[in-house]
Amino acid sequence: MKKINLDNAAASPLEPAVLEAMLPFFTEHFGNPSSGHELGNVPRKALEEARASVARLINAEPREIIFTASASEANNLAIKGLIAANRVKGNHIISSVVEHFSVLNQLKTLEKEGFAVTLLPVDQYGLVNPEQLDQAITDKTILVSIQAANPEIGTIQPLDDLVKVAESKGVPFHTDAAAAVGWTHLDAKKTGVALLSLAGDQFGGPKGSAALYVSKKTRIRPLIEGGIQERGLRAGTENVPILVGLGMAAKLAAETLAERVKKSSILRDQLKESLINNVPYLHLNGHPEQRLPHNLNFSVEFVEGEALLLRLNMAGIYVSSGSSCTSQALKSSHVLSAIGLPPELAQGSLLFTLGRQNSADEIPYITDQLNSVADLLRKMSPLYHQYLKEVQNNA
Amino acid sequence: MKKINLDNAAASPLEPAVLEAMLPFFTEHFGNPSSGHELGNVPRKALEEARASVARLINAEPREIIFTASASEANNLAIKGLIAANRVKGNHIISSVVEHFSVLNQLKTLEKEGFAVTLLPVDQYGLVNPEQLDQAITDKTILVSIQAANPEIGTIQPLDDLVKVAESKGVPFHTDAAAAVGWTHLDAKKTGVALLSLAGDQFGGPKGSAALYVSKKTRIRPLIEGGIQERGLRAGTENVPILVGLGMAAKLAAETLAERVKKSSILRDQLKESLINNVPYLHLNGHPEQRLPHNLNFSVEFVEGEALLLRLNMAGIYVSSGSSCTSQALKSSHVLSAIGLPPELAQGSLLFTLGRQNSADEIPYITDQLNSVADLLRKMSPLYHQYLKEVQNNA
Amino acid sequence: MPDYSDKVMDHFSNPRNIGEINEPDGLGEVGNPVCGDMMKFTIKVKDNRIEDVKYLTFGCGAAIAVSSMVSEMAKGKTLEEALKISNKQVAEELGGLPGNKMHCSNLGADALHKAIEDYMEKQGVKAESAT
Amino acid sequence: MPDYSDKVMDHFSNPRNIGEINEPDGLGEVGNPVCGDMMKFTIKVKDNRIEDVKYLTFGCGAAIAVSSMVSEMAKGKTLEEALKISNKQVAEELGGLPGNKMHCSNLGADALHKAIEDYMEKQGVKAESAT
Ligand SMILES: Cc1ncc(COP(=O)(O)O)c(C=O)c1O
Ligand SMILES: Cc1ncc(COP(=O)(O)O)c(C=O)c1O
Repeated sequence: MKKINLDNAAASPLEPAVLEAMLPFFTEHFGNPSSGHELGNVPRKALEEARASVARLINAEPREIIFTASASEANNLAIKGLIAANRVKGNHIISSVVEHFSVLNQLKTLEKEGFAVTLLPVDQYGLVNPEQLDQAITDKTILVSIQAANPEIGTIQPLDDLVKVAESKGVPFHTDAAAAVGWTHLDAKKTGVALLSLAGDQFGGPKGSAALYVSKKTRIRPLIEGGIQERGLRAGTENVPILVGLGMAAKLAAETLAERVKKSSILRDQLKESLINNVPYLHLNGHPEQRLPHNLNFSVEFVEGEALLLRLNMAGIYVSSGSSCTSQALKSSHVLSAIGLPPELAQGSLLFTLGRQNSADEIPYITDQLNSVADLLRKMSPLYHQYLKEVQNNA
Repeated sequence: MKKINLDNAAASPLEPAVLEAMLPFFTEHFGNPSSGHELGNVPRKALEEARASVARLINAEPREIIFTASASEANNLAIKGLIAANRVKGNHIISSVVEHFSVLNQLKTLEKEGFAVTLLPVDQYGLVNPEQLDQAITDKTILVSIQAANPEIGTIQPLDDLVKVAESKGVPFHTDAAAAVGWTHLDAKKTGVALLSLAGDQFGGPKGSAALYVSKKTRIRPLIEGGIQERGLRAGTENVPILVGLGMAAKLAAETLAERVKKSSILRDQLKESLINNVPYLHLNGHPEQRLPHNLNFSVEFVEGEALLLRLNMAGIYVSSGSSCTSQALKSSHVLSAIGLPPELAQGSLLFTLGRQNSADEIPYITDQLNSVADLLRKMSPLYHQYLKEVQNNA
Repeated sequence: MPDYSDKVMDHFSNPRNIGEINEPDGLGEVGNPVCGDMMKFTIKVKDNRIEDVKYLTFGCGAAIAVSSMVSEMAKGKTLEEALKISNKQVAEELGGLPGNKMHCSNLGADALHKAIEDYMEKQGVKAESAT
Repeated sequence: MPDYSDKVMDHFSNPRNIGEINEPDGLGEVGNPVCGDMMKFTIKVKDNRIEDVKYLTFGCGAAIAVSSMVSEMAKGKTLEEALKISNKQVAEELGGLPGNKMHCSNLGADALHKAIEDYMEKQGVKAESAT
């Protein structure tokens, strides 16, 4: 049977060049970068090369890159770290309703600790409005944290405009760019963000490889205290092989970004056309144009996401869903509800994220399978039967 | 030239079986354990097997194991996490002067935030006295954090006795067992600790593999908030390959612990005898018997550690030192000063940590080289010349 | 993938008794799209026995498997027997359900009972539910 | 391994002019074991020139290389020239030193100057240091 991974944001296999770069650091070059003897030399150089590659990918300086073990950690370091260093300046934080839980859940905790948190709303496409940001900033605001792109509906925020607003009021800006880096042109310096989180496993790097960009001007406190690795901002023996993998993935992404974006957009659009033209009752979620080049999110009306997902799984097609049944926390996607999707459409959402291994030949099979799976589930759906009756009655 | 790694605590090459177990999870089984489709199945099972293996190694239950990316992170999660969950109960923390910086530096921060911190002293061997712990506990004490063994001088603490004291007063006990797990018999349940940090890379696992044991009864708050991985106590996509490596290392360690300990102790004692009998002006640091089976720490009188280290490096022998020149922070070891070593002996300390790849045939070469290197440096040392004059004058 | 038993996957893949009985003797609905699962059971009763049972389900794999299992368990049973079918029994018959699916998706017996009660009410009979 | 230049490693591996001059004309000591580096320079002066210079050093690779380099730079120079040797120059001659070693280990010129000043004082001459 065919196996088609359309859930690349959840996980992709490593690019062979990435794994190859990593392997010697498990064995031959196993040393600790902090060692005073020569076993540390090659690992240390490799680590700094990886840092430089990540810096180049987002146009930063190497010393502005702090490695972490996940985007969640980067987000926690960014927000908690900045707040710990700037507590005296105020107690107000602005973010948005569509952030990842590694931003939102921290903010909940901070609220309990006495911080005031404003979560900006989004429009039907998931966009934050810069004017609303402008209005939300007070003289107590110490941080704005808004994602670069949404991992679920793919919507790319008007980051430059948003940062400009914060900058004009002297408020540091953090962007969770975990879903965006490697898939959009992001220039940390030009954009003017103070902090930027990125995730290696979103662009061909290994799990456990992530980083926080901390601009030269920005002061934060470490989350993990201890040794003086990562300029004292993140203690712990450096995970050299994994970070070498991150560096290689960053290097490849930087070298081929324009091409990747183009190739993926084309494939994405082909898939979108095919699905929309062949599968009835499909609704595209997220922004029609301003979206990640590898992201598609549909709601399949009348049916539930986990059932779709399981049936597609039986056909060797792997996707994810924003339905409550597929979430570990059993809550349907906060992003889909934030863009105003009614519950039954949120429950029937399907997320496709393309990767390096996908190709246009897969599209007919995907289309076919989604069509028959949706049809089958629709036929047993009370919502669909009710809809048919309403249509009949109206006719 | 021979290459002899006597700095295994800094880094060891992966055991082949460990790397072999990891590899498929970079490619074939690349999935995300949280996925709703079958790509997540094998990784999820592997992750839970790894958790069970780690649990078995320290006699815990799998759900008591929270994976982290470093022992530093485990220590920060333990202390900050417990304090965040128990703030109302008091503001006093007890630890010791010989802890790792990933404990000590947090405590400094906590002091600035209004916590009262008592650092217990140690005796000349590095032992904490249970009676002193008893006297230090007040009704405001919410946590005792004392290491299981010291990574530098190898001294093993009387953990059972220390925990008993804390337990009798109802104070939860955290032990940083990063240096001990895999090298001593540690039974989390029997010992009665609330929290225990361990590091995979200290017993044959990969870098970036660590865990915190959180006993069923213990409540902590997450350091990295976000998704509900690791029971909500540590958000972020699980680093499956690395954790599979940790699991395999834990399995191997558990299966062969007694044998490893014995083999390493014998080798360690042979090396110790050879060095002490052949190299003049050598002082053993740490406890003569109650010490890690792979650890030796000597001070070489009259000479400085980095110079020793570099000269040994030229001979293909890799060690580390507690001298200020070898520390990134340019401070000589706080552990050596805590056991009362005078500065010139602290500066001349050498740390040997044995690993799987060391063998008794290496001992003559090591002895020979240390002897000639120490001799060479001694001859150019003003302290040695001064000593010779004093001896002469006294004669 | 959720930790579904083979039996759950069998019923999910080949759900039995799908549909809606025309002019049913009893109708029971539970759930709503907000919680993610909806079930609509319709029954045909003859001689105090469930002669036929059909359902429509909007929901996850567990919800579909539960509906299918309940329909099989109910068919041919007397109303009193059918009222004794509990959600717990359904889960057991399915070889267990993942913990987090026990509450929200395991509503099949409730829907069946509602359909029976609907029938009984129409018959002017008052019954006590066994759930 | 610290980021030492080839020149540093050369001087560390083969330090020149090690030792202590018997009955020196000048003696200069800097540092102590607490900070990790100690240097003791002794010089022989003839016709206002440093005819011989030797040192004893307790310290890291940088400290040993610095001592060796200073001894080479000083030999044969007039006292005035030798007083102009600065720690910075020594580091430059060594092809640079790692940033964190610039302060604590780069004390060779200071020790040399102290030895020269010691000589001058003994001669009843007061000199100004170039450092
Ligand atoms: C006792 C102890 N605690 C904590 C650590 C920190 O480990 P890591 O650098 O892997 O975070 C170490 C490292 O050697 C250690 O020996
Ligand atoms: C935008 C965004 N932020 C944060 C994260 C968290 O990533 P991780 O689970 O690797 O910590 C993700 C994960 O997909 C993401 O898409």
